[in-house]
Amino acid sequence: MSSSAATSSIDHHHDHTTTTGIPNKKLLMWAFLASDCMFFGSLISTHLIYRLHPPPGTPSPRDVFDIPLTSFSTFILLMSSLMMALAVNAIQKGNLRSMRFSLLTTVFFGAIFLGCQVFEFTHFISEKHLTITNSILGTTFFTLTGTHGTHVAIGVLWLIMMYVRSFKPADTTSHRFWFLRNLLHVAAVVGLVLSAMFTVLAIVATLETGGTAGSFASHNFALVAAFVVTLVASVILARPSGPVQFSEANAIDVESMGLYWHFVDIVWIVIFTAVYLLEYL
Amino acid sequence: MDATVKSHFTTKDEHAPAKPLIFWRPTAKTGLISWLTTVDHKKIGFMYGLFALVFLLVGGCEALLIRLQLMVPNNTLLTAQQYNTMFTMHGTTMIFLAVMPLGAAFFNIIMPLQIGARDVAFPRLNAFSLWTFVAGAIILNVGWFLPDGAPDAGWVGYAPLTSRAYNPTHATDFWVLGLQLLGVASIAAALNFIVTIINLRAPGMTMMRLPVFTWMTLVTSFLIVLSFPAITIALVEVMMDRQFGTNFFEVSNGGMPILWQHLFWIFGHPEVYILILPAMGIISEILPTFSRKPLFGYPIVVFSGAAIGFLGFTVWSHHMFTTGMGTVATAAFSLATMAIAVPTGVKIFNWIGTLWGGHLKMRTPMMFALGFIWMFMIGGFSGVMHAAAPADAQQHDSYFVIAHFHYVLIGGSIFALLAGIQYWFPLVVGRVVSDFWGKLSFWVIFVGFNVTFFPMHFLGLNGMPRRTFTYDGNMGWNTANYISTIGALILGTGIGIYFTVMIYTFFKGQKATRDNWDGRTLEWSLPNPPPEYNFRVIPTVHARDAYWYEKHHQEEIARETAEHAKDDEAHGGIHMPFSSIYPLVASFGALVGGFGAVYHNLEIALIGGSLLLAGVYLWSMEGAEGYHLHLDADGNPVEDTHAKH
Amino acid sequence: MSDSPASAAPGQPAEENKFQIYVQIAMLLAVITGVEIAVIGLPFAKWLLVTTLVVLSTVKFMYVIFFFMHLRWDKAFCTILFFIGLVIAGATMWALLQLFGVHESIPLSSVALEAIRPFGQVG
Amino acid sequence: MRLNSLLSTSARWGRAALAFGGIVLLTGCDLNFWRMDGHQSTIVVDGPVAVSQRDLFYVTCWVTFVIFLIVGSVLAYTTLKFRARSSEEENAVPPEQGHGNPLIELSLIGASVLALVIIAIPTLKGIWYTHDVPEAEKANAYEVNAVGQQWWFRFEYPNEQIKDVGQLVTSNELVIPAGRPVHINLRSMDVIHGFWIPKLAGKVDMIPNRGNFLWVQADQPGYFWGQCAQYCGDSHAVMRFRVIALGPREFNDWLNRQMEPARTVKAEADRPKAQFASYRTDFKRNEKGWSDKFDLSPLDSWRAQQEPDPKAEDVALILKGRATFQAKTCVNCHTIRGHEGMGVTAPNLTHVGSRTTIAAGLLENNPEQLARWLRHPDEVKPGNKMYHGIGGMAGYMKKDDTGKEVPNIVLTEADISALVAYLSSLK
Ligand code: HEA
Ligand code: HEA
Ligand code: HEC
Ligand code: CUA
Ligand SMILES: [Cu+2]
Repeated sequence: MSSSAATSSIDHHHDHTTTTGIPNKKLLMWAFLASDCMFFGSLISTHLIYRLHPPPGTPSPRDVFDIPLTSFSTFILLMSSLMMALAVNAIQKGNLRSMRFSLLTTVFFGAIFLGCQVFEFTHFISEKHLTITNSILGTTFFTLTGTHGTHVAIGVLWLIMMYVRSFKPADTTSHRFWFLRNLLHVAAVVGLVLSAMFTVLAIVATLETGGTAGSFASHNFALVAAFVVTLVASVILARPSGPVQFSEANAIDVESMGLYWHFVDIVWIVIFTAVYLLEYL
Repeated sequence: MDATVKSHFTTKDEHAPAKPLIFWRPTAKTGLISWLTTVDHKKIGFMYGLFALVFLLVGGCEALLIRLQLMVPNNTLLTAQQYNTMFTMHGTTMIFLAVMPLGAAFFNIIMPLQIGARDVAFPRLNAFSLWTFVAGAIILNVGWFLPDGAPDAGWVGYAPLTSRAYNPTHATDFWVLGLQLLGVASIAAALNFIVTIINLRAPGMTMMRLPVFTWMTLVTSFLIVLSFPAITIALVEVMMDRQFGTNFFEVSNGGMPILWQHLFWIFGHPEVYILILPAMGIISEILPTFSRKPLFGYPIVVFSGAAIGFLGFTVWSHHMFTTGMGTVATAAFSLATMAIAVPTGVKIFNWIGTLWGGHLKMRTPMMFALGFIWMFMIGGFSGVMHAAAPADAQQHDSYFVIAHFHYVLIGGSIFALLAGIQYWFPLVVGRVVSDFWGKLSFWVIFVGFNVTFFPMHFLGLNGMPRRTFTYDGNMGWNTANYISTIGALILGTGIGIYFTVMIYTFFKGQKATRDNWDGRTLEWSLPNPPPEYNFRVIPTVHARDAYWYEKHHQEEIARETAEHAKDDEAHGGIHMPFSSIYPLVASFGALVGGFGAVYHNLEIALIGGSLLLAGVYLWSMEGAEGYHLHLDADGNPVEDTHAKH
Repeated sequence: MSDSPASAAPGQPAEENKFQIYVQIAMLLAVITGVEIAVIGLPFAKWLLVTTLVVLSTVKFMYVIFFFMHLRWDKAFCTILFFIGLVIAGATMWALLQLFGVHESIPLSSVALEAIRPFGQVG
Repeated sequence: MRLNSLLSTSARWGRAALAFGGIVLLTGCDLNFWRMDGHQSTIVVDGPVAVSQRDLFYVTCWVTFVIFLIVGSVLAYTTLKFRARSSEEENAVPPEQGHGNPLIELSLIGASVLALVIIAIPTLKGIWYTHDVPEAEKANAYEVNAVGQQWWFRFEYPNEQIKDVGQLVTSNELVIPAGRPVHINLRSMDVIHGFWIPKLAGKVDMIPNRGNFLWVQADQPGYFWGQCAQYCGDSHAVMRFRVIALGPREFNDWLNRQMEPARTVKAEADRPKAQFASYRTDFKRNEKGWSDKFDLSPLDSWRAQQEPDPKAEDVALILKGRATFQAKTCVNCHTIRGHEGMGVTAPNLTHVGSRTTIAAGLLENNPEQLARWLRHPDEVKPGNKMYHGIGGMAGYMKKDDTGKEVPNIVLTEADISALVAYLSSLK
């Protein structure tokens, strides 16, 4: 891994155009995250305050929560954070392929996390009869975790866009349709992630209800088809087509995105403890 | 400058690369399009200012209607509902649409000039903030023209009065979503200012050399960034309750309406310092200039500003002394609130110290600045009276509070902003307001203001509650109310004079000389109005009051400047960012989405959301590109490497 | 984690071993999460368990921000910036929980009405 | 020359003052806007809680006033002394570019802290004192519940249990024992209201789902004005109430009467038929609802209101009123204990005739105002629930299938005078 030629010319920790040497984007992101602390702080406070004084008849979270599942998704989110860190590491060394791989893995883990959340929500609603309207617990729980989930979803979208952006040709003049291709590419990967997620959810549902492979296929034909199509499209569109613009100079973009992603992860660290684990004491 | 930076600009090749049409970069420098797509911080600031002044007049007219209704007991000018709408919109408009954006206007126009920067750190984000602010303002005010009416739940919107059960029309939804958008705009702008101040300072401009106004911009931006999320969450909760039937404030399912108050005031108290700190910054610029000596005790003034900002987060419950918090909490918040008087007093003392021994030039900005000190002091003292919780139990929600906060908001913020407008007018517009008319407007405003609001202290102590559309004639409130209304008319006349003179000056006023007031900070080193690129050569700062130093060390500075100019040219000239249409598109998406959310209409909300997303995506794909400027000896652009136009 | 990057002088980019560091930290985080889950089953005093959980998740939090998010290698300024928000948010949360924890804040809905004050039926 | 300019300045000020005074005098006002002796004064007060709050206010006032004098004089002196009087002075060599003086600054900080300590000590004392009835007097304290509703108050006396009914309930006029601490539990049924009797104590909010309370004590028997002090919607301004403090004996008498069911008027052979004048119908919106006589000595008015005046009662009309009260579905919302009605969403009218005010302290309780209220509740009190209905119960209006409001209760003038006669008889 020892230094490639490119590495030495770029110092990731210093930007000569700024007074402090910290790149503007990084500073912006840190300031935003400081703000986001207050955002989630208020939301988590709301939840805890209501947990402090639940009205009579509130369902016990212990009867609702599913700690193994949540632990699993917590673990997944941690791993996605790892992949994110590796992606930044890779692009800082100019290793585009490795970065793309890491980004995709991050997306993959992020999607699993979201899938778990979708599964969790539907379970809570349909089996535990906890909805956003029928109790204060449901209200604060779904709003808090849902807002976090939205942050994850935005992160996934951002990751996908960054991934696709890394294919932007260096010389846009000779690729008249690069932007169209770029758009298609984003659509394909987003579609892939969504269809994959829902396919897996459908498989799980089939398993739970004791369905067979046949019944699964007949019920979810469109979903599977979408999965296959977007998969193929994503692979085709990801074929290399000449030099690209993306380079170490873009490391700061990936890094800022990474900061966001890690932050979403640490918010979950807090939620996991404060919202889930504390209920079991 | 190293290679990485240059790669963002298109100078590498002589011909701009062919691009898909959607990446068309507007190049107009005049006309409507130029204003809609501009990323120039001065133009953006100017628009902020313009919108803010319009809303100041709107809010003022609402205030006049309030005062006319209360002129005599049992008046029937307004119905109860109209009156309630009036004070709600008056408060909301004045705070969010007048004073805050006026502050933003100064941040935008003045702050980059004071630190020797060519623009803010994220010019397009800046445009997005402006347009999102406009979108929020539209949603907030659109109710006037719709059958549902404008919001009427008070500017503090206490739950559960804002719930569907008690406010079934869309008026409250307008309020919720309007504020939500204003919050987004404010946070985005504040983040931008934070990065700009920290990262775009000219060489030598250390933090302890920053002009105090810039320091206050920084502190204010931190307050915005850290306090708005609380109201964002609170508004989300109200919105969820209204739109999706959740239980945040639904008592029958265990909701606690008091939670809204906490979240609101966690935002709300820092908010009032968001309104006053820029004002204090302006005053800290004007007093030294017009006394011709540096600010007394600069470090301690700066530090006290930061201390006020920090303490501002620890006192929110002083608005809730009557909510039965229990003795310990009440005592804690009471003491914390009193503590704020110390750093604030420090500022007052240092301002007087600045005046002491100076050559005071009694021009209009100076008059407003001195008026500020007097009036703010009175407002601060009534604040301290509120801080004594048991006494506040009698004052809370009475006209005593109204008197307190108008003294700090008008006698404080507005006086300082009016001072600032007069002070920087020569720089930004290149014309200077007549001293006679300026002073006249000051005296009329000053007298009118005191006649309006001083009697309100007595009204409050005599038990007149606020937010009441009528009162009976036997309560002993008639005289004071009558005088107060007369005062408001005088005050209105004063503001009328002020703006008439301003408009006249804008078109026909006397031309200002360069460095009109013998200024001390860098913005005065520029020609008026400042060119698009601000600084021909980024200045090097050697001392606090950088321009004052320059004026007294001219040779040294001239030598330095010449060297740096050569360096700049060697690097390809001054680089300027392209204009962009996408911030406007994104904000428009937010506006549409906001309407969709108000009317709970999924399609419209989705359309708006997609527009927003598309705007942001294209914005990121078009990239932070720009072009290079080369200047001749007079500072006129001679050659523009941006080929196409 | 004994050969932690603490040995690398600050400011000097420790590019070489970051990959390993990241992986090690991820493992550590996973282990701590496991410990946390185990802790909730332990038969100790509640305050002890709560403290343990809070400490553990704080440790995770700090590892992520200082390593994954590079604060350790970045200019101290980033750390200060973020901690301003973190501290104010944390203190506000703490204050809110205190405010709602006191007797005065127990909502009527969560207790038998008589428990606070006699408050009979309406009419 | 200096004298000259001074003269002309003062002349200018003098003229301005004259002009202003002229405006004010012309309109017939006296300039005493600083008077603070109104019905809701927080300065001229009548109970230990309000007194302690006022005294604390005086402390803050004096401390800040002294600071204002000192700082203000220095500021004024500085401004006058260092003012540049000519353009030469303005453009002279700049003054010394001093940068501050830490010693001065630190001592001023010290002085400010000291001033705040002077305020803080009585503040802390006051917080604990005003919070709840002092320990020593707890045993002696009388307990009442006050419940806020859009836009009126219900008062409950948990100590006074009526057989088979429950506690004593009244509305809009709170009668308390004088010379005794009263502990008031504050509740709200809908939005947040504020409970404020300025002459007795500072306000405490009535917050849904929250168990707030307040203590007051009236030193002497008296009649006090109260006001909702938290914006609560359309009619917040006219959500008022009254507090009547009575000596021990009188208070007990009052309680005993209130515990009785509603008064039923019996026809008596020798009673002359009362003549009813027709009531004024041309009330303007927001027009005042009380007579000057009432204002002179309200406590006496209140006492007079307690006694029925059989000579002025028209038994037939009262009976008709009672029937109308039922027929027009008033009973759905109102209770008249002992007569008809079991509604709990509106003021309890069992002894409404013995109150001095109706419509939550807004109108004097006389036949004319009562008729005004019954004729146009919505004009008297915008948005009120008697007009628009409450909790699914239709009022004067109801919602039709399309959600539009259509008339529901329609009262003729005859109905109104019958109802007025009946309600007025409920002493
Ligand atoms: C610009 C806005 C602004 C500013 C700067 C302030 C400044 C202060 N405010 Fe004010 N306030 C408002 C805007 C502002 N306020 C608004 C809008 C409301 C009402 C909101 C609503 O309900 O709608 C409000 C309400 C409000 C309340 C709640 C009242 C109630 O509703 O019951 C309180 C209570 O403590 C309070 C206190 C203070 C204090 C202690 C200060 C201090 O910062 C003042 C400090 C200044 C001085 C003290 C003067 C100078 C100092 C010296 C000369 C030194 C020596 C002095 C001493 C040692 C005393 N304010
Ligand atoms: C920065 C904020 C700000 C500013 C500048 C003002 C300015 C004024 N306000 Fe303020 N006010 C608030 C913030 C502000 N207010 C807030 C937050 C509330 C609480 C709301 C709530 O309870 O929810 C409030 C509430 C409030 C009330 C209490 C209402 C109530 O509780 O029932 C009153 C009553 O007098 C009042 C009066 C005024 C007046 C007379 C002015 C004047 O200064 C206005 C001066 C301006 C003009 C007069 C217009 C400009 C001039 C022209 C257009 C020229 C033509 C006119 C003439 C020739 C006469 N305001
Ligand atoms: C929908 C319920 C409802 C109906 C039906 C109704 N009222 Fe009322 N009434 C109220 C409410 C609510 C108030 C309190 C209004 C306020 O002060 O804001 C009130 C107040 C009053 C008062 C004043 C009480 C006081 O102490 O202040 C009187 C008298 C009265 N109603 C009489 C009547 C009569 C007579 C009828 C029938 C014609 C009637 N009401 C029908 C709800 C109702
Ligand atoms: Cu009830 Cu205001
Ligand atoms: Cu405050």
